[in-house]
Amino acid sequence: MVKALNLALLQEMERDPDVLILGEDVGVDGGVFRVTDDLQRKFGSQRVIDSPLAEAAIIGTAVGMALYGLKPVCEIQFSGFAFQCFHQIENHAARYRMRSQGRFHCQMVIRMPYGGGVRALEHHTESEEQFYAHVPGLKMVIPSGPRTARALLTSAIRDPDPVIFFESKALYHAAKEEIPEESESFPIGRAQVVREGRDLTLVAYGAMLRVAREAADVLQAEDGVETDVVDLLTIAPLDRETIVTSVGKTGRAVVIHEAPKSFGPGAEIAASIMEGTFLHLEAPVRRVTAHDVSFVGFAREKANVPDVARVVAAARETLAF
Amino acid sequence: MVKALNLALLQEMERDPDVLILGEDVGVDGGVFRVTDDLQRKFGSQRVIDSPLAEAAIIGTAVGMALYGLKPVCEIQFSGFAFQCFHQIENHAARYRMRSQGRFHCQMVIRMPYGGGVRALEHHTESEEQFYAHVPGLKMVIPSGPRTARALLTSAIRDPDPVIFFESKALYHAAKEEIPEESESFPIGRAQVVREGRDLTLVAYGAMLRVAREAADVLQAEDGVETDVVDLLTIAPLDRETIVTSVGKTGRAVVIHEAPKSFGPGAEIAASIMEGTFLHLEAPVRRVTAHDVSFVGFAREKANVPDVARVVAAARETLAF
Amino acid sequence: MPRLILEPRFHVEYLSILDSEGNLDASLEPKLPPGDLKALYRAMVLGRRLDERMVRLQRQGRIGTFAPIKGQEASQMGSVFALRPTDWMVPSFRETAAMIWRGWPIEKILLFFAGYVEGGQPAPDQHDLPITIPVGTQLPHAVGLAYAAQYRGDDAVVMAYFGDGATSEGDFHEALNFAGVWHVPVVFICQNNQWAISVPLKKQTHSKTIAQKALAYGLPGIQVDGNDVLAVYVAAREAVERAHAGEGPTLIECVTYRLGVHTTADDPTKYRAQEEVAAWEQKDPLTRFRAHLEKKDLLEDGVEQRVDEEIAEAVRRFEATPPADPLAVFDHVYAEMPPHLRAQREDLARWLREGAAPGPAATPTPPGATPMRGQRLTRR
Amino acid sequence: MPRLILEPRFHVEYLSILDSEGNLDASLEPKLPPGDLKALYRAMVLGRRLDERMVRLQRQGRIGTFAPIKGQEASQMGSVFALRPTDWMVPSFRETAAMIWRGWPIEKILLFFAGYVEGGQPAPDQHDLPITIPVGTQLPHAVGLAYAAQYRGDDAVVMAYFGDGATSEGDFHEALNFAGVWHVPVVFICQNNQWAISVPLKKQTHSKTIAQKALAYGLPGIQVDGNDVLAVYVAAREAVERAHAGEGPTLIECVTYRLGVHTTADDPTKYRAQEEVAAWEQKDPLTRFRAHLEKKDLLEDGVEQRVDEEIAEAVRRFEATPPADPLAVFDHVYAEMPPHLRAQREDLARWLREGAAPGPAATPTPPGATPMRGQRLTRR
Ligand SMILES: Cc1ncc(C[n+]2csc(CCOP(=O)(O)OP(=O)(O)O)c2C)c(N)n1
Ligand SMILES: Cc1ncc(C[n+]2csc(CCOP(=O)(O)OP(=O)(O)O)c2C)c(N)n1
Ligand SMILES: [Mg+2]
Ligand SMILES: [Mg+2]
Repeated sequence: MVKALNLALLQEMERDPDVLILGEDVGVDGGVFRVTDDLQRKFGSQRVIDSPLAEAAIIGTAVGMALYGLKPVCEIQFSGFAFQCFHQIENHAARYRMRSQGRFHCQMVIRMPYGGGVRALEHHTESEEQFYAHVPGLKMVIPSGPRTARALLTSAIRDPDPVIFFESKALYHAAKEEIPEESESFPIGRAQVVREGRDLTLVAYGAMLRVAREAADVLQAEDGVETDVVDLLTIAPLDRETIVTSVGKTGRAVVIHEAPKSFGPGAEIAASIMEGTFLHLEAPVRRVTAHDVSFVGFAREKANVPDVARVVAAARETLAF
Repeated sequence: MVKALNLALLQEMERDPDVLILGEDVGVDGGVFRVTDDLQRKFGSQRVIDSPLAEAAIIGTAVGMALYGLKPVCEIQFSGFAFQCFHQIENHAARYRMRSQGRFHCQMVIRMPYGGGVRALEHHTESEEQFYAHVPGLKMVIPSGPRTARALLTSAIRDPDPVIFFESKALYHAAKEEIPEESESFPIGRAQVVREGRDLTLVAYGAMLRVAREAADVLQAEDGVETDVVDLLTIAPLDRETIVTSVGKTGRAVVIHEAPKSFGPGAEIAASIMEGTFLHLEAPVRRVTAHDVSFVGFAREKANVPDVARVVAAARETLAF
Repeated sequence: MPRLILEPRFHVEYLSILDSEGNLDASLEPKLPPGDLKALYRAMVLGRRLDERMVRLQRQGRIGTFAPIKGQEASQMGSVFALRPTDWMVPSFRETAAMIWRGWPIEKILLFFAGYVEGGQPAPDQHDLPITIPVGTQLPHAVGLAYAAQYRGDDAVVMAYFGDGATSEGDFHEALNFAGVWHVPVVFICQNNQWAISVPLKKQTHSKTIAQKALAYGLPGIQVDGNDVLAVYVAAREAVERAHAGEGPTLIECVTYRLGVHTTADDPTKYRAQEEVAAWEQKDPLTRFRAHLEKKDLLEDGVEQRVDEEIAEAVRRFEATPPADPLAVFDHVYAEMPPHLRAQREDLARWLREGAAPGPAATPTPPGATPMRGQRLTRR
Repeated sequence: MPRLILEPRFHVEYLSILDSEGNLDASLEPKLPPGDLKALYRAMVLGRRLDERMVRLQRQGRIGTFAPIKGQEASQMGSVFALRPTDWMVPSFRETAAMIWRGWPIEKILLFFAGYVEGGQPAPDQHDLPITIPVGTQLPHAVGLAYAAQYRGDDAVVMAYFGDGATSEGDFHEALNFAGVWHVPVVFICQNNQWAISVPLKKQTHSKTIAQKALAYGLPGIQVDGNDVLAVYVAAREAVERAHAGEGPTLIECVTYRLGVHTTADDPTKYRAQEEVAAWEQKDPLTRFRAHLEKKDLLEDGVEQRVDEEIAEAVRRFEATPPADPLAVFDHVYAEMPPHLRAQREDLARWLREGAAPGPAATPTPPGATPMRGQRLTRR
């Protein structure tokens, strides 16, 4: 997935001189995950900027650049360090269009690695999408593999609104996929049904999509259950239509995410399903998520994050309801 | 409500020399809303500290004080400026107990005025409880009037965990209520059923409780509908038992809050109701909330925030479902 | 080798040209044409008179909380006067005089403080950011604008305003540090008015001056008499010229005083002595500059009346503003309205249209209606 | 009056006692008893050897990402040595040597980097905060601790560590500003190792030194040769004594160098020249101090072996740690477990107990198991 993201950045920078990159270690080092590798050599240090170590100023200066008409793509080194700039995101990036009644807007992307699975330290494994999803004016995108990553990063860069773009660390190297040479984009705000079935809907995104797909395989093989798998791709604005259409058909849903359960994204998805298709619901929407605990350490991470077995078990309970 | 809060602070400071107050303008000025009025004169400027203008350092130094064993009560002047310190809250206040495996913890309260209704500028009218409710390790409390404010602030100060304490600006002067002389506390994590009925459950908190109660009056008077009104008081940890018991009885619920709808607190409440009492639900849980828009300006505020008429209309639709 | 003193050593300059006794250092006096001096004076008077008018409007409940500038007219006008229209101006929330100079219509400012989002919209050709409420957060925006101008090869300087209290915020620090590393054309104007609401400078920072904070970023910093419009102008002009010449950012500390309330929700008698205010009233920037112009025989008759008429006109236009259309709240959340907002908008429209027990939701208060004693209700 | 230079003027001192050529300024040499000198040396050797061992453990997949201290032993040990046990130590994430000196068992440090939350638990009587990962955020905690000590009337000083990169963060600024205003007993130790991952100091700030940043807060700031353990000690001791005496905070910049990788996930050949590293290797703090002790005839035989044995013992204890009990994740979220966590805990317990297709969820990797090439997987 790292290469796919790098390709999207490269092609958008070639296409549009207003696109620039800003963040800690994004230049000479090419980013600690190498997503921006080689871009500074190609585009110069004025366009791929190794910033000082200050997240609020990275976002704050990017807001200024965007107000001027540039299209900064910021990297926050890990999503766990983005609360340092949350005020700049919520107070300004998300609001400048409203505040200036359209005179200004912030066409900017804020990329950050999120999630667990790489035996990392505190603040390097969390899944904070909910905090952005709840902020009006932001878009919140999480691709599930190389191809969607490349297509959605392209769309995010072209999107006139600020986009928070989460990249799963677990997928950076694990996920492999052919991607076309030619630039490809995918509409933000649209979910994808990546597997069709009539018995149950699984809703997932990011690294959890793989878990959902494998659970669907198990359910098919062991229980003969046919599953719709919805890859959200955009968390906010949420594509309620696709979700509700699916659950309207299947009558049962399990939502999966790495974020803690309470007041998490699964709650909105469940509530939206209830609002959208109450009379077709055969069972309560189940949430398979991380527990409501703080940092657990990677020695215990696997017990905390959803896996195939837990999803299968939840699906079976939902089917048996 | 201002006096009630002031009384809780006064009595807890008299009771416990480890309690101190920290924030912008909390001392000489007594707070911009006068909640800490006269306390610096009584307890001195070492215990009621007029801090420099820096929210992250207010919370960060309070974390340090709490690690030492003091019990700081911080004031953030308006909840709209708390994202400046969100990293200190999420990275540290909420996690020190886990990180140090119980060797340290942060017994601290973070008070902030929230919500609209006072013809105020941008960042002075928002309702950000969801951001705190989703963070494991934090407690999130919102009283609905003078008496609950005093009792819950007392509990919050005595609570060994960090408590985010939202105070409705609309209630500061509007709400009047007799409160007992003697110190009074109310358990955090417990909701209150403040009106009983069997037809419908209204769930609300903070300034919206009054709206819920008045809507219940209208429903009773005009429709003969009997309503359970649940005053949440604690948003997180959510008292699912009280909510679910009520809806298990009534079969119908409307949730009301000032925060934007999508990925908001109402989603968790709705999802928890579905999980807890799916088979007793006669209608989808309705959410009456602010729209998913950024700052609207006080000239348009009333069109954005729930009012009695909108709640009544939503209740009628729920009852007719 | 031991206990070496590192070179270079540091110092901070202080600039004053026309002091409160009316003494003028002619050797430093900027050679401003009479028209400019008159324009400066008029803008300062406008700032002062508008202030007074707005406080009254607030007391009548016709606008909401508002932050007066009284006493800071020289700091604002002396600095903003050094900008070209193609330069950028980044205000905090207390730069009414400078904003009007930059082309903001007075009625927009009134609309802003009456709770209309329309009041935050700069004209399409205006190089100005709208008011920023969260203290200090606008400073990285200024640095980003300057970076962008440099990146595009545009010859534009950015001037950013903030108060003494703002220097305590992390954003101030990060912005000045980025500006130093990036060597961008920004002029940071600190209006050190001695108070951040009730907190005096000595509780705000242990540094003796704000200007010396520039040393932390390797930037030039200068302290000026902020009630001396000539000194402020000279320092600002130099900084702006250096910035245009590619010589990077500057921090200017204008030593001034907030003569009035912090905002209309504030009661300064709680925290400061009347004697202190009285002492600063002796240093009033308007009186001083007026006497200077008088000496130069540049004082025109009737400036005050003409300014008052301009204000009255603007207030009339403001009061003629139609009631705010609630549906507009959905317009500028995103470039394109997503489905959930379209749905919410339709709901609200139906609600407003069908008039079914709309209650207060559907009847937003037009400005001027339901006057209320704003002060207590707004902040207390 | 005009263009006055404000008093006081400022400067920053530089302190060096034992330079890399082995020259000693005897007039500045601290009068440390031989036992102290030996203890200092041993602690520095321990830091160095443990580093090497931990890098190997990481490469074998037995611990996760880890930040080595090689080259910074003098900065750490010279400073922490000036503390009493009742003083407080606030680390960032690169103070292994100083942490061990303060009483952290080596196996706890290994546990920490093996992903066990147990590794972050200080002993009940230890006045130390655990490692803080987010850069600079620990600095306000240090100020708060110092305030609390002062409030309680305890005679305790707080020493806080951070890197050159951390000085760009807003939290650094706010913490130093609060410390100045509150006049609390904190010693800020900046280990300026020239790099923040791939970002060199000159891209981090335009100020010539870190020490001069103290001027922004009205604090004393001093730059010391951070590879000279004697100079670091003298500066730290002075600052600690001043703090104990109620004379407030100090900023100490230790000029040093990170000889190794930023963390085990880092590849420094991408961003810095081997010659630069080689030049700094000539200034190795260990070599220099060793030669000094040799001259004083204080070098004991077998220090390295004894240190290695201590490390080997600790590694053995670490590897004997039982697998992490997943249910412990619920224990320290709140003082009392709320109902929803009790329910989640019961769910997980049932899941683990009933073994129903538990999959990887129920079988957390014990340390030492499933060795993997940590580097790529951990950060790339
Ligand atoms: C981040 C933030 N915190 C708190 C406030 C509330 N507040 C508004 S103005 C002010 C004081 C500002 O002082 P200063 O920077 O000196 O500017 P002045 O008001 O004196 O012009 C405060 C605390 C705010 N607007 N933003
Ligand atoms: C707030 C935050 N942002 C980013 C990071 C990622 N990160 C870890 S260490 C580091 C560089 C730190 O540099 P410096 O302060 O000089 O300390 P050093 O690593 O050199 O000891 C970065 C960017 C982090 N841990 N915290
Ligand atoms: Mg001020
Ligand atoms: Mg460093």
